[in-house]
Amino acid sequence: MLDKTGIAKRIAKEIKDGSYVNLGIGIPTLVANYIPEGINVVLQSENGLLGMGPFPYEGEEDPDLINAGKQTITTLPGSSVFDSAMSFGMIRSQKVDLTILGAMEVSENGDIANWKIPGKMVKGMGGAMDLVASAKNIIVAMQHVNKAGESKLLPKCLLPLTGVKCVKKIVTELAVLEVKPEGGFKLLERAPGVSLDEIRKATAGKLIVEGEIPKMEF
Amino acid sequence: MLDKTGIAKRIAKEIKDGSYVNLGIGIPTLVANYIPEGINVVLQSENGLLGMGPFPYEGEEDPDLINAGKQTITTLPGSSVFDSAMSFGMIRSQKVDLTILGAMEVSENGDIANWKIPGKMVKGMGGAMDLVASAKNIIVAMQHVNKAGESKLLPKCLLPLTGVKCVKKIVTELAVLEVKPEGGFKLLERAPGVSLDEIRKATAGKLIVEGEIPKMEF
Amino acid sequence: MINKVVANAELAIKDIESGMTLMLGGFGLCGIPENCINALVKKDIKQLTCISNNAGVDDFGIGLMLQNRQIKKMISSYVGENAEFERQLFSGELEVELIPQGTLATRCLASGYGMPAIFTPAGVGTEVSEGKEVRNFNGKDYLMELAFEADFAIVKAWKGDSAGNLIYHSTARNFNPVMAMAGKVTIAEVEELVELGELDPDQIHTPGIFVHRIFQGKNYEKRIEQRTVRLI
Amino acid sequence: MINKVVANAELAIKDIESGMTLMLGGFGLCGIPENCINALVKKDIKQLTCISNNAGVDDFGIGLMLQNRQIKKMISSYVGENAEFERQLFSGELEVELIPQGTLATRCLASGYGMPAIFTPAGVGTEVSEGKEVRNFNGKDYLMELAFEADFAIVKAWKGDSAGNLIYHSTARNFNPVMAMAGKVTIAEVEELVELGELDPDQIHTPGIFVHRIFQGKNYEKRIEQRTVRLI
Repeated sequence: MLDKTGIAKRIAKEIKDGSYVNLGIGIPTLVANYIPEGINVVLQSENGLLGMGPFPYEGEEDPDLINAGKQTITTLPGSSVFDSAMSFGMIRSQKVDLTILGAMEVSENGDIANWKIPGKMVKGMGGAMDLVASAKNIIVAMQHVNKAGESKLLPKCLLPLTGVKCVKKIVTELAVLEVKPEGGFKLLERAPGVSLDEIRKATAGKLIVEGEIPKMEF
Repeated sequence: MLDKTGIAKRIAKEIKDGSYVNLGIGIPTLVANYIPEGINVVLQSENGLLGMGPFPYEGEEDPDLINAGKQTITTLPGSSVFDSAMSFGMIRSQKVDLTILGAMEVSENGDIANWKIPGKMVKGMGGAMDLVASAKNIIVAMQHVNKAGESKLLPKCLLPLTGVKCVKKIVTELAVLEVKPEGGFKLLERAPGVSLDEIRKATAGKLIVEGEIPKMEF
Repeated sequence: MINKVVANAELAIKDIESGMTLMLGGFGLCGIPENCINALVKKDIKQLTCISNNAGVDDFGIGLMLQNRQIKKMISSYVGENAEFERQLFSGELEVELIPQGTLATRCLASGYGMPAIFTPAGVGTEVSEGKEVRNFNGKDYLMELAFEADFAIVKAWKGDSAGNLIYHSTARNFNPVMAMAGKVTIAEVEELVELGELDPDQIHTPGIFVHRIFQGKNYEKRIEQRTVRLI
Repeated sequence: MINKVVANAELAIKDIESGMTLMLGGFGLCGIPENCINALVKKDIKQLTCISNNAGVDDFGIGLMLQNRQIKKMISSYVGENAEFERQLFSGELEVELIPQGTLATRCLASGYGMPAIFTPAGVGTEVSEGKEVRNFNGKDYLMELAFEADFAIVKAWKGDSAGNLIYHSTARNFNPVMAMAGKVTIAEVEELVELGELDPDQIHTPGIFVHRIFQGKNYEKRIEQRTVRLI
């Protein structure tokens, strides 16, 4: 079973050389730390930056330079800054190759719910609806089950949707799964020490298991 | 009767302090030379410049710095450069207060035709259709009659239109006329040495003459 | 050039009245018009509709206007980090319209660019699409979203000149340029008001034509919401 | 960063084929991609559709491609100053679609911003509106105009870096930034290719994400169409 770092590490392997990537808040942010050497990736922050660098050294924080999670960050040689309209312009026109974000629920047809729990304070969707509506490739990083022990991989989302038929892949503490265009979570890899049965039990939606399922490699 | 310079001089009087103005090619370009002192005007050139300055001195021409007529120009302190999308953005959102342009025909309801003569080589509308469709105030600078001696102020335009119900005022070699919202060319001023009869004869559309018509002043 | 300079925030906002719609630039607390917000808080106006990506924190930014019960409605993409906001929302004192961040930015852009509506895929198939026209182009569904109208847009820039030209610094740019283009009246506060001619025409982010009033702000706090650092 | 540098114009345009749609930046002869145009002229391709505000002059810019009979269709706002153009148009060899300049710019912007269509009042009530949807918003009529698709966008900038970031100089900016955002593949030629990190992130007009190939051009002629000067 993976911890958050493990999920981030596994997702980092999905990132292709020469791609522009938007990382959501939470586990996705950690992915930046595990991008393999030799892979050129440019991180897009939807508040208006391409080429997000690491956190600044203490004392070098610039309040004018933050990411979409409102964290102080740095730029890199080759970075560029732009306004919010252009930022979402490049997202909508699919110049951003990959979006990695968290979710509360994903359905077997790729719908995602990650912004609203009825009855609870709703903070808002931020840029998530724009990102999931446009990105060519969307990977969800999340726990396989929620705190109540219920599966988050469902036949149909129960929570209000963020986007429809958009999630391509899911990485959880238990498994890597592909969302099939025709519906269903196709099991690609098991986390170390996790049995097929555990994954089956934790997956409420249609799970597709074909042949031998390899263990995750890092 | 006015020459081109006279028309330009008379139009210059229409420009209000603190306004942004777009000048078309031909007589409108001359208007810039006669803006009264003490009047602050910013000239917009739709190829992407606010604050168009005078022509450069010989030897100081910059091929990268031209106006919409493709003439070499200069900038002024406070000028700004932007792309074509923003340029027409500010035109459409009516930030440009006044557009002055030439015309082949104007109808008594304010339609304008100035881009196409069927059967002749058509060079294109350039930015004229955008300008006339959006500007709050449009003044036409033109000759009252064409080379064949036919009136250019018509009940209805005969040539393909550039825009509809948009022209507010017309300054010709003979007169200053307001286009009434309900239709008709209201005569405001006569050019020096021009009789009412001459204006009547040269105006095919409905001419509205009320009371004494003053002579133009400069 | 046309001189847009006013003396201070109080004069810049003098004709903002109760019931009006304001756009306020900034992302989180980054690039917010601190001086104008403080002046608004001191002014006896209420029932405002505020279009702003976020709603500040309890004791800074738009949060101060919330504390002061000046806001009737917030139109934002994300409104966390604010206990008073939550209280007013649940008590029904405050109305909130949550919209996708890109939709927010583009509805401002549409206004500045004189486009009455835009099409975006954001929110298709979600509750955001309720009551909106859905239209298919090339096999993909889009929502038609209308341009935003605002009585005043209030933005913060780094440098500006008397002609109203603005340059922003780093990601404090965010929503400021698109809102600057969208206000019926646009007020810009800048950290530094420079001499006319000092700004390179090629580097101006917001041309002065969009800005109606400009002043040099003071005492910028520039509070950081999430101070994250790396170890040396 | 991702390295977008190619050696020269010939390599940059190597996979442009007959029948493709190209966007070409520039206004008149100002800010046109001279190196790429010269390379296109040398290449055995034809039946091109070119989206460009103008069509060059007889012996420079896109005019050279016309002389060479490489263009099937021009989509422009203004095509004067070109005798060969006129000849081909009247003989029926060349197809021309004239559209308002702002519509041209905004249809490129729409593409770069992922908006399938925009609304503009330009051309309402004229022959430009023929066959187009007219829609009324707030009492005013607008035409719905579709985003432009282009196989390649070819632009010219002043400075650029290996990440594809571009800075334009003066009014040579014009259509270049909006076309740079709109190409399926975008090629940028620059007068000066600088070291990564040399361009201030705040001053970049076209972020590198929009640019697929970049090279430093040479022998820029930068011809002036209307040399106007004032007397000393």
